[in-house]
Amino acid sequence: MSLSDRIKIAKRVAKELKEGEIVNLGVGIPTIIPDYLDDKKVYLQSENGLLGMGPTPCDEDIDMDLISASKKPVSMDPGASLFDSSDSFLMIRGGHIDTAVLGALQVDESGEVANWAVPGETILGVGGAMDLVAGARRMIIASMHLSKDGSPKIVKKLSFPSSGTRKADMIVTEHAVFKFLEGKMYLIEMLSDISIEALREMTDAEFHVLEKNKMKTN
Amino acid sequence: MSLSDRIKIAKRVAKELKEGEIVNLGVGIPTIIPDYLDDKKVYLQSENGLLGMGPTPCDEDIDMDLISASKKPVSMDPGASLFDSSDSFLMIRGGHIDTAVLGALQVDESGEVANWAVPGETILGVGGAMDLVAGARRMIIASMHLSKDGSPKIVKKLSFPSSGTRKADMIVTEHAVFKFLEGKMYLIEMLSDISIEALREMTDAEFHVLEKNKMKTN
Amino acid sequence: MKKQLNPADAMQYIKSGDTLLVGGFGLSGTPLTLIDELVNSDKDNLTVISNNLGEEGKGLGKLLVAGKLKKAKGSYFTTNRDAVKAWSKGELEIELIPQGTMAEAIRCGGAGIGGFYTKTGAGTKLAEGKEEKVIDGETYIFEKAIKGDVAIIKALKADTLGNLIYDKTARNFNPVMATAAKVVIAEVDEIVEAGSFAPEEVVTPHLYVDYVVINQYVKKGGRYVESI
Amino acid sequence: MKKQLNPADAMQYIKSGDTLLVGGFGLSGTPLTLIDELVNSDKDNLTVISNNLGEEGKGLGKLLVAGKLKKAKGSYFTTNRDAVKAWSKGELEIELIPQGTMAEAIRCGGAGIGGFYTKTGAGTKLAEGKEEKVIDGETYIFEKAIKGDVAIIKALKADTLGNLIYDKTARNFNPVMATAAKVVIAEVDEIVEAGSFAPEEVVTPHLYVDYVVINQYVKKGGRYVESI
Repeated sequence: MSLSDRIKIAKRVAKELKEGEIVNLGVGIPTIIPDYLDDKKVYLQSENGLLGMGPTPCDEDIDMDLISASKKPVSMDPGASLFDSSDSFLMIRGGHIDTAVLGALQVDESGEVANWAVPGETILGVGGAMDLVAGARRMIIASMHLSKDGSPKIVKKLSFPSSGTRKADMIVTEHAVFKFLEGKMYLIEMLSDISIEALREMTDAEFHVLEKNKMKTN
Repeated sequence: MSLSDRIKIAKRVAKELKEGEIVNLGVGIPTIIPDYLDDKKVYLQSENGLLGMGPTPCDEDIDMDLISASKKPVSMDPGASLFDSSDSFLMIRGGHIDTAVLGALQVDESGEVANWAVPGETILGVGGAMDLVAGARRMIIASMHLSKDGSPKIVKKLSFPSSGTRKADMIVTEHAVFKFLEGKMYLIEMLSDISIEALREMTDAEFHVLEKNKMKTN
Repeated sequence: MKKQLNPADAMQYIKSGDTLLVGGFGLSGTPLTLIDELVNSDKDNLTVISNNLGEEGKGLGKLLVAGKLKKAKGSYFTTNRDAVKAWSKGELEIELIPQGTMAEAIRCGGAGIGGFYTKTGAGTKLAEGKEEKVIDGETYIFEKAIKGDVAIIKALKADTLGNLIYDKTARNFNPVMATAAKVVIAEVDEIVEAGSFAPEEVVTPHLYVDYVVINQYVKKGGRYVESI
Repeated sequence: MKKQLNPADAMQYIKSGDTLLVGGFGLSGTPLTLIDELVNSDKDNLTVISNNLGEEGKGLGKLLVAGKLKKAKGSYFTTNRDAVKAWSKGELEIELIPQGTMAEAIRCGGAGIGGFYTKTGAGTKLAEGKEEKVIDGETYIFEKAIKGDVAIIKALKADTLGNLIYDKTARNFNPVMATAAKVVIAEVDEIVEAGSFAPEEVVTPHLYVDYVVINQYVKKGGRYVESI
């Protein structure tokens, strides 16, 4: 998983976010998205109880009682607000987060996501993943195209435990951007110079290709 | 309903409240209880969103955005706190109010209370009555012994709509104090100089009399 | 900055037949300016969810006598004789709900909770027809979450992002209503710069608020009176 | 004033076998002093409901390695390898619950709500065996309210009545836990006079708090470190 691939994915997701949106960023690639927003202002919600999360503070300003959901020190933007966990998940589950950008272990061709558990491994953590999947108005999956062992992450049917019946709206990988429209998965954009055939080979899921003149290529 | 009877009832209930208790006072007689607490400090909760309700302010300090649940202007004691309606009823329903002192239209001999609706009349208000009945740790009924038309309020069985299955712990009228112990109603104290026989005549409910040497008489 | 609207322009977000969540306990914390605009608008057939219907000829009481209401859902209407009269004549539907159940149901509506089991009202007339469930030996009744098409609420101040703070007990139902409608319009006395409120001070975070209008009433002798 | 206790004296309110609600998100907002006392006490067989089990050898992580825990219920234990190890050896029961469901269930426990229907987790492994209900076309699962015997929480300051305020994101689960246990012990950095907090500033009103103890840790470089 090269840094340039991660940056490519983060940049492409950043483009998708709209000025003024309320955004919750999952662990991994999503956390670097704020570095690529240029002048666009979005408001970051952190499920441990903060709206208006700002950048990492300098060393002398670090306070471990002002942290992100990944337990990293953060700062607060002007107009930020603090609240308890029940109010934070009221926001999340109640549909008040415009966009959640999450990593995934698998996504299937209907958009169903698996992002909390690996079969056969000890499952001792779920955190806020299922709440975000259930509640965010739009769910964008930001993920490498293949898993570390080279197997497809975008699959016909989930073999990993589902995070919920609510489907993703979009997937961004280092190779391509997919959207889900009426339950079907469409390739809408190429982000690398591989062929669509090569993409199909590394994608277990069936996907449709948006009409050529509407699709962007790298 | 003479003022002196109302004061007698309020004074007797005031005696029942313990230093430091959290108390919610219903409309009518309960609202005058704070005048008879002497040096005892209790904390008044008002269901529209205030803990630490203080006395009626002087005219120039009246602010109709600082009111009681009866929509009368009030003040705040040091250490008061403000909250919204959902947090206020979390307190009430969740068992965090030590004592609710409520008026009643009827109470039956098991302690079941009717305090919101009259049969045959238009029923267009319930307010917070049922929440207080369901949730307060202790419920004291402060009421005149008879209704305005002279009929008993303390009855065998409710003929008015019930406010909930949760029973009262105590009734204080201008004539007597009753407690409910193991589902039975006991006369524990006389507050006027009528005889117990006369009290029985104006009380439809069956009540037991606490052993003579344990009972207080006027 | 959060879109500031003239009270009249706010009316475009309300349609005849809508269900409105309206903040306030009696008149305190009620969006009086927005209600006046509604009275003068062409909207009708409205369902209002609010603790009361204001007072006779004041607040939501005005909307009632203007014939704009189809139904009122709340906890206490007895003290507004106009409401009792309209109901007796069959001109107004009324649905009674215990005050705490109403607050909780609206909070659930905003929180992605479909419904809940409460002790309040179990075994009473207001529980008739409602599902019962015994949990750990206690009887509870099912209450469904409440949502609105539009919430009109009253706060003391907004900042330019739309964060809200409230005035003492004028807070009441306003913060929960701000979470539970598709469109939320907040009437405030004043708009201040973002960053003016400490992060601990904000009661309603800005993500709940769509539009802000300025209250046209002024406070005299501790109560809001019409400014003209 | 609200009863102030030495940390050691607070232990009399906790019994072996109790279910404890313990505030904190990781180590932030965790009652470290009370946990240290528990580690040194004779209490065992405890069930802890907390988002995490602290970190390895820190916070609730200490209580785990001291062998005091029978069961942990929370949302995320993966990062504490001691917890994973203890679970693998069968020395610790673990019950996983989504973070938002946990927060809501504890709030319901404090609110006299028996249970609720949430969208979160519907159709997943964590919903297995749970009642489903379709409300307005959406599938929800039933979750029961959570209560504890004792809550040990961390706040920034208490006033002499027991009103609490919290430090930034150290608030997390503490305010809801304060509502949902028979006995609530708050660990604070400082106790100030009643009336020092504005009524709008209080996050946990004093009626929820039974006892207050003073935190024995000091903050250095932005994190609490043992004072000795």
